[in-house]
Amino acid sequence: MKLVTAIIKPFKLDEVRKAVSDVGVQGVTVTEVRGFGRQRGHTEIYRGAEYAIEFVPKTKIEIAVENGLLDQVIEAIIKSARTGKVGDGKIFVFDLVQVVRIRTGERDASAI
Amino acid sequence: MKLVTAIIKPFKLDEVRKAVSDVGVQGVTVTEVRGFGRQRGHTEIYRGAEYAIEFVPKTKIEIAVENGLLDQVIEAIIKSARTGKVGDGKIFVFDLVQVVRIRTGERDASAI
Amino acid sequence: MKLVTAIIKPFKLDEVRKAVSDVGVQGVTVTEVRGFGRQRGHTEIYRGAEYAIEFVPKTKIEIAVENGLLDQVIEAIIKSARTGKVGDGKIFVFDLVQVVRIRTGERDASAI
Amino acid sequence: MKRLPMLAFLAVLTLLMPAAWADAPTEPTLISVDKISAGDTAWMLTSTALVLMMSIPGLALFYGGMVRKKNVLATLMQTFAIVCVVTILWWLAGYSLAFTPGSKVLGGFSRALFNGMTFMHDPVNKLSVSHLALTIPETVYAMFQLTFAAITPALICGAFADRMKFSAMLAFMAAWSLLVYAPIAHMVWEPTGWLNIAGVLDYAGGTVVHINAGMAGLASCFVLGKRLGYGREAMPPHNLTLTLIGASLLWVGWFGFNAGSAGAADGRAGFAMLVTQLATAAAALGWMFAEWISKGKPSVLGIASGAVAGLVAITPASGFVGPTPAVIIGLVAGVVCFVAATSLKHALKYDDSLDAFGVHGIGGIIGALLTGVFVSKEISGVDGSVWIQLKGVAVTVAYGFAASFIILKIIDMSIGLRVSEEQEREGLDISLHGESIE
Amino acid sequence: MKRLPMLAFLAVLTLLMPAAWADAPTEPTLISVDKISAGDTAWMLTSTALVLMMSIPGLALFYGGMVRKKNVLATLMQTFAIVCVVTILWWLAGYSLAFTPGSKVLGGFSRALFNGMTFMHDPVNKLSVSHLALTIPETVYAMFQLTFAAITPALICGAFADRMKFSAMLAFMAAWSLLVYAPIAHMVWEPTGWLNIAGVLDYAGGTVVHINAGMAGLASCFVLGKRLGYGREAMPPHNLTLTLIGASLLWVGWFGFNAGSAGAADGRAGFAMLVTQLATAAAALGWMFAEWISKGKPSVLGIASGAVAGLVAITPASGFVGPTPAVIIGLVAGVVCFVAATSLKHALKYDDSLDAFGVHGIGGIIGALLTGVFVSKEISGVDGSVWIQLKGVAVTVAYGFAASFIILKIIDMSIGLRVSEEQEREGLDISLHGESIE
Amino acid sequence: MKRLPMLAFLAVLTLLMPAAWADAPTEPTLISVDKISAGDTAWMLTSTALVLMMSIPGLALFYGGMVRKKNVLATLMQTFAIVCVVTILWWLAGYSLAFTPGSKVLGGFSRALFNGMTFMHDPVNKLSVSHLALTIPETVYAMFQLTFAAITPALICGAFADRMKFSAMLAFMAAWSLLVYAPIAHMVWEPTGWLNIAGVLDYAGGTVVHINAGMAGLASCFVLGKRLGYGREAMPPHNLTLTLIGASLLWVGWFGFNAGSAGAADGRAGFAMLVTQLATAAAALGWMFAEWISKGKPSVLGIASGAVAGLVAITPASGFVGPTPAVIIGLVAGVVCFVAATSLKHALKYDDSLDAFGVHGIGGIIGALLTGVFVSKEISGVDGSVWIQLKGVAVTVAYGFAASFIILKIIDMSIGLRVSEEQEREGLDISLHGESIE
Ligand SMILES: Nc1ncnc2c1ncn2[C@@H]1O[C@H](COP(=O)(O)OP(=O)(O)O)[C@@H](O)[C@H]1O
Ligand SMILES: Nc1ncnc2c1ncn2[C@@H]1O[C@H](COP(=O)(O)OP(=O)(O)O)[C@@H](O)[C@H]1O
Ligand SMILES: Nc1ncnc2c1ncn2[C@@H]1O[C@H](COP(=O)(O)OP(=O)(O)O)[C@@H](O)[C@H]1O
Repeated sequence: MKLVTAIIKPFKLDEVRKAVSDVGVQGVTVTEVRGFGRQRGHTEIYRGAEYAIEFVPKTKIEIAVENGLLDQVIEAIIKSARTGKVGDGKIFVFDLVQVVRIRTGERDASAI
Repeated sequence: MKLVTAIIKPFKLDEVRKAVSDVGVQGVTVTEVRGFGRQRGHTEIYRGAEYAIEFVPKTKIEIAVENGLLDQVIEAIIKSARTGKVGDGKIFVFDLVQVVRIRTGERDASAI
Repeated sequence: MKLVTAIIKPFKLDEVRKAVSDVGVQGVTVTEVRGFGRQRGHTEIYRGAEYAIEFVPKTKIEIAVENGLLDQVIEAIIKSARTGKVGDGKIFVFDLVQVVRIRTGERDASAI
Repeated sequence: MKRLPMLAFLAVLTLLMPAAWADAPTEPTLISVDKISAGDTAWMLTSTALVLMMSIPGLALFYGGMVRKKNVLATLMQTFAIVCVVTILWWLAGYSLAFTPGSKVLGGFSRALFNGMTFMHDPVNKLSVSHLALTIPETVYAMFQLTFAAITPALICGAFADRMKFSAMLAFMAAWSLLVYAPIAHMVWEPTGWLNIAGVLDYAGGTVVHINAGMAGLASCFVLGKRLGYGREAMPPHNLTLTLIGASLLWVGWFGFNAGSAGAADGRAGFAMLVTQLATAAAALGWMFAEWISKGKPSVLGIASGAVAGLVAITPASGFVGPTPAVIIGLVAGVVCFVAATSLKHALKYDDSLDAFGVHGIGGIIGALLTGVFVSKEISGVDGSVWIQLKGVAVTVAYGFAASFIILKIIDMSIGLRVSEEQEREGLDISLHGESIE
Repeated sequence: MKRLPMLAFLAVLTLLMPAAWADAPTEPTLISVDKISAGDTAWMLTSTALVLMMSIPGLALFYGGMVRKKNVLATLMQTFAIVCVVTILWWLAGYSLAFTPGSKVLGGFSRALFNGMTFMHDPVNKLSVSHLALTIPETVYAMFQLTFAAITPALICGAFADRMKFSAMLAFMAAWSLLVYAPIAHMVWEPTGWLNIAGVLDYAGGTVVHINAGMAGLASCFVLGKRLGYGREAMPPHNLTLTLIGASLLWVGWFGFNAGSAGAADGRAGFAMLVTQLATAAAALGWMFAEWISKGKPSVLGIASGAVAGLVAITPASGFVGPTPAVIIGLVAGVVCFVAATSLKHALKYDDSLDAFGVHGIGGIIGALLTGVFVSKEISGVDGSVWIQLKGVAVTVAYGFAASFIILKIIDMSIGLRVSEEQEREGLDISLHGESIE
Repeated sequence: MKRLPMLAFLAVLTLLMPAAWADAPTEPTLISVDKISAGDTAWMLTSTALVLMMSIPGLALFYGGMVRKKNVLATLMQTFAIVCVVTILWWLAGYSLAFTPGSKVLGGFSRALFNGMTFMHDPVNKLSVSHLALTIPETVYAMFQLTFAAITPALICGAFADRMKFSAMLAFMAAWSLLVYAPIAHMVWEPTGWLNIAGVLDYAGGTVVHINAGMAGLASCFVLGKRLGYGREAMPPHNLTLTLIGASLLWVGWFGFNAGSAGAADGRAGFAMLVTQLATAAAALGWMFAEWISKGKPSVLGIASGAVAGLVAITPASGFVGPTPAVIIGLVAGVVCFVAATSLKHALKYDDSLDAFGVHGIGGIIGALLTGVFVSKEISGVDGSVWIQLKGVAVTVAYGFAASFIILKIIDMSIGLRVSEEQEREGLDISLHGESIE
């Protein structure tokens, strides 16, 4: 099993969620994050004091998938999250050693 | 070493924290997240415009443990986080390649 | 490739970001988290009701790096994040199976 | 108030007006427009606006900031909806039941639907005035009293925060307004009311408003029980900024409440405002230092709560006492209410969530009794006694608690008072109103 | 208002003053200071403060809480900046164009730069008064009217929230204030205005303020089009706490708006305040229950919107009708505006983002027409008719919409009205003002 | 103010009253209640409420929104606690020291504990009035002045935000109120005060309140030093919504401050309100456009700061100048304060955190001097001169700075002024008050 983590533009969240649901994903966990990268932030000025806000608001989504589903999910994310502009974000994939569903105690595949 | 990640119901945080402390965990990192899964969200209506809020507030806890402690920690989380109702959440386990304590520079086991 | 995750003191974020940029990191993702550990929280009293706030505000930074850069990045973080006081935080390192840049579809090394 | 300022006006008026005037009306009557004082009317219009501001947004924010984030909108909505409901009831019958002669315990229906409250335009040029405020239009007096009738039930909400059904809350407040507020107001303020005849002093509502609401609050936390997880889960106020805005607006608005209770822009009003300011500051500092000494830190919630305790305690005394007694009343109220809200409650183990009883009930009782101690004949023209005051307190405590308790039980047995466990967990904002704040 | 209270004062004054006085001035004039009523002046100074409070912070918060978090500061800034710009324009020419005789459609420039508005100190002891309010200094009357001129354009902002350039907004509001507000105010309120002569009744601005602003709002959502992602993306209000504070301050401030429109602290003012309270409560409950029944839950946004709808609808009627009609007007306004804001808008598919038209346009029309139905000669000394009212409505609807539409088109073709797509996405706070809230 | 309106009243009064009255009292005296004007009293009661609202919640929010989230409650608490402390001091001695004859630099103790301030009820029917406001009860005058005494020290807090110990803050403000505020108020406003005798004009407190507070602020940022990380770490305002609410309430409340300084509801008050509105709008736009041009964007913080700068600058001039000068004063203040707060401060490298000096000090000086330029004998009945004004400014600048500096040093050497580094890092909300907002 793998955990697919994607950093995307916040306003893309709904589209991405629908896209991954369509390929069979049943659960997603979302976190509001701030990102630093090629996409630049903005400056704010308060009574002459300039503050460079380097971090851009981003949304992080985490999806646990069985290996079989991995590529489809990645494709779905790329398609739905892309605007073609700098700052579209990244996908990171990790190995999952174990998954448990707390309610039932089910493990791995059946727990996803 | 492993990193145990659990997505739980927010009001269960204190119980879970106590439970894992009891089995010897000394540190926990907590993040407020939103979850999409079998548990449904709710709808909000503002002047006739209905918004389906699909995401449910969840709390994510991360615990780095030595392999020896892994199963106890997982058991502790399951016991303390379970309500039996849909939405109790998931536990994800990852391999930890390295751990460092910033203050001392200690590594791995001694750093946890 | 590895994903370096560090839990640091919030006011250290700017320093750490500069430090890792200096060793060549081009992107960072930041999350506001709360931490429980050796560093104690504080108590708040509202009309005689005492609440022990056990969790301390922390900042989590995530950096995907090529293996070659790993040690420098860890060193940079340790140097810039250390105050020597309890609560300086931890660094966790994970294996990255795959990285994708959404905008271009580039993979791995070139996607970081 | 009311009866005495009435005498005051008469005193003044008699100096200025035809002797005929000396014997004052005992019920609302028509007078010629030129008997109206534009100055008094200006101040009473202003006072009405100030007292409404105490409820919305003042009290709504004071309470709203103290609850958990998931309940803030529901808490704001309670006060707002109560103002609306009481307004309609006041028009239907409330005003008439409270402020027309009727019996010793309740007024009549002669002013139901504000029937007979008129302003006859040129050339007639007459309008109706209340026998309790002869220099302002009756419409203004009725509006001023309406704002009192509206804030009183809203104060109760602090006791049962986070757990009552909105529908049950509406039903309770409607019943309470007519069955508890109106009679008590009549007994204490209307010249034919038996407590008024007995000589009970309550300048601006320490008894009618605060003890009354405080007892209803106490009854409600007994009937409803504690919040889910009370004592186990942390329930810190989510945003004391709102609470401090609320306390500030309560303070400012209270000038309308107390100085407005003079019914005129005169020396009595000036004194009422001055002593209100002194008692409030003394109580705020009293609570703050008591907390600082006993808990180690002076808190924002503490100083704000102390200010409200002082406002409550000086309310019945405001037109009767001088500056130094006001400072004493404030200090006592600040320290005693601090103890009530921080120790007594936890000792007795009831969940008066936002201390409606601890601040308004206790503060009101302190004020009512100390009014008897400090009343100055020079300023008010009357005497008072702690015993007579005690009588007023006892009646209100007993009736206020019992009647509220019964009404709540009836609603509980009929439509049910409390939200479901899931609703309470999810928070009332989403579960009752389908809304949430970011 | 204005014309009739003027008669009212005169009526009263004639009873008190030298016969000579009977024939009233028809333009601003100098009088001796002892003709000024301190009581009336006190209330009008207060009313002015209350109406300013309606705009800032009242309306600013009411709207600010309804937008998304990324646009809240920009929304607050619109109202604040409009108040500043209109203040300067009012001094330059606005007041003079609205409230000096001039022609049937517009006043003259005699009071430009407040030229001739004087207070001659001892020993002269004379000051200028407006012919529309003879017992208060002209400065106070001009200030009171300034606060009306300031809030009216600010109401429009609700229609085009989240997408207009700040520079374009300033240009539009400046032009609108002089080309739309001033003429309509003159026609309806100045005795020489043709709608005033025609007998159109508008006590406190249902036509001049609310219909007028509502139509401008409707025009602006047609010209600007929908918000990006409207209908697809969720755009829930980010913080209804602000909206409820705003609604509350609007309610409180509205006492200055309506009771202040009496121009005096008299029986007329008392009635205006009383009916304002009744209509507002009825409308708030009307909207709340309509929503509760049709959507399943009573919402904070609903009850707050209902209250504002009631305030709008009673505005033209406030000095003319009695209590029971006020309750009816409120109920109708609450329910109809609920339908307009929740169904009509979605049916007709225009993006009146915060319902400037749905609440102020519709509510204003309801109020204007029902004023003709319920006007009481006893209270107001005048008759009215639905037909004459309809005339006032029609003129304002037509002129308000057309003129606004043209001004907006011109600005759009010159400097452009709408922000870029990136700016709209990023949010106006950062993109237009370089600021954000935590 | 004070001295001149007194003359104004007398002027008016003499026309109405027995000749005997012509020679006015020079200290508080007893008069018959029927000499009191209900209209003037109504306005002064209202003004008092408005000025209190300026401090709480107005100023508290204006400052609270500008600090970092971890310090917002501590910042709100400063203003709230100062109001309480000054209230008690005003009763103890402050009022007496400022507003009884005494010497050329300080009053006496005849009114300590408000001793002798009475209202003798029917049948005596006499009450005490201040010689500075003969038509309202002395209680009202003392309360009105109390609200001025309370807001002035609170203004200082902007300079040392985020780093002063709460205990030290209380000590400093208590000392400052008696040792700095009272004498300056006496010298400028009390007829026996030497600057008053010298003919210094300060209608509503440009010198006494704003220059005075601004200099104390400047002294405090020198004594305390910069905030930790100043210049290196970002310290953006955490929630400008609060700041805009604060600025709005300051604006609204300022009508009580300036128009209330007439001490009556008369033509003078009307003029004061009108010019206040004009100067504020002009200054807000002045700052906004200056920023827009020089920094590229008009900001919410900018327009709000400009409005306050305008309010400050027009304060000393409000009863003395006409409309056009008011607009000029506003424009100058808006632009100059913009430069002071955005460039001067950074150039001189002191950390006047929220620009207490930059806005109140600079704005007050501009206003005081321009009052000398634009004073209109017609409106005010007096002449003025820039040189006499300069004298008043110089004295206040020198005494205000020096005295504040010394008091601060003494406190620093005794209990210590500044919080520990950890406390400052953690934030004052948690470290000093044990509270936090979500
Ligand atoms: N090396 C990295 N480690 C962690 N997060 C990264 C890294 N590089 C980019 N990110 C995240 O991806 C977001 C987008 O990256 P950016 O370089 O701005 O544009 P793009 O994704 O188009 O290359 C960043 O804001 C950051 O949150
Ligand atoms: N495949 C998944 N990947 C990531 N997070 C998931 C996944 N499935 C569920 N979750 C997280 O677990 C939470 C609970 O899951 P849900 O299906 O609602 O109930 P249950 O855990 O009882 O099956 C979700 O809200 C989501 O945050
Ligand atoms: N075992 C752990 N698993 C996850 N996070 C941890 C763990 N131990 C510590 N942390 C995180 O590191 C932070 C700092 O740790 P703490 O023990 O307080 O001080 P130190 O890092 O100096 O040992 C904690 O607040 C928590 O967020």
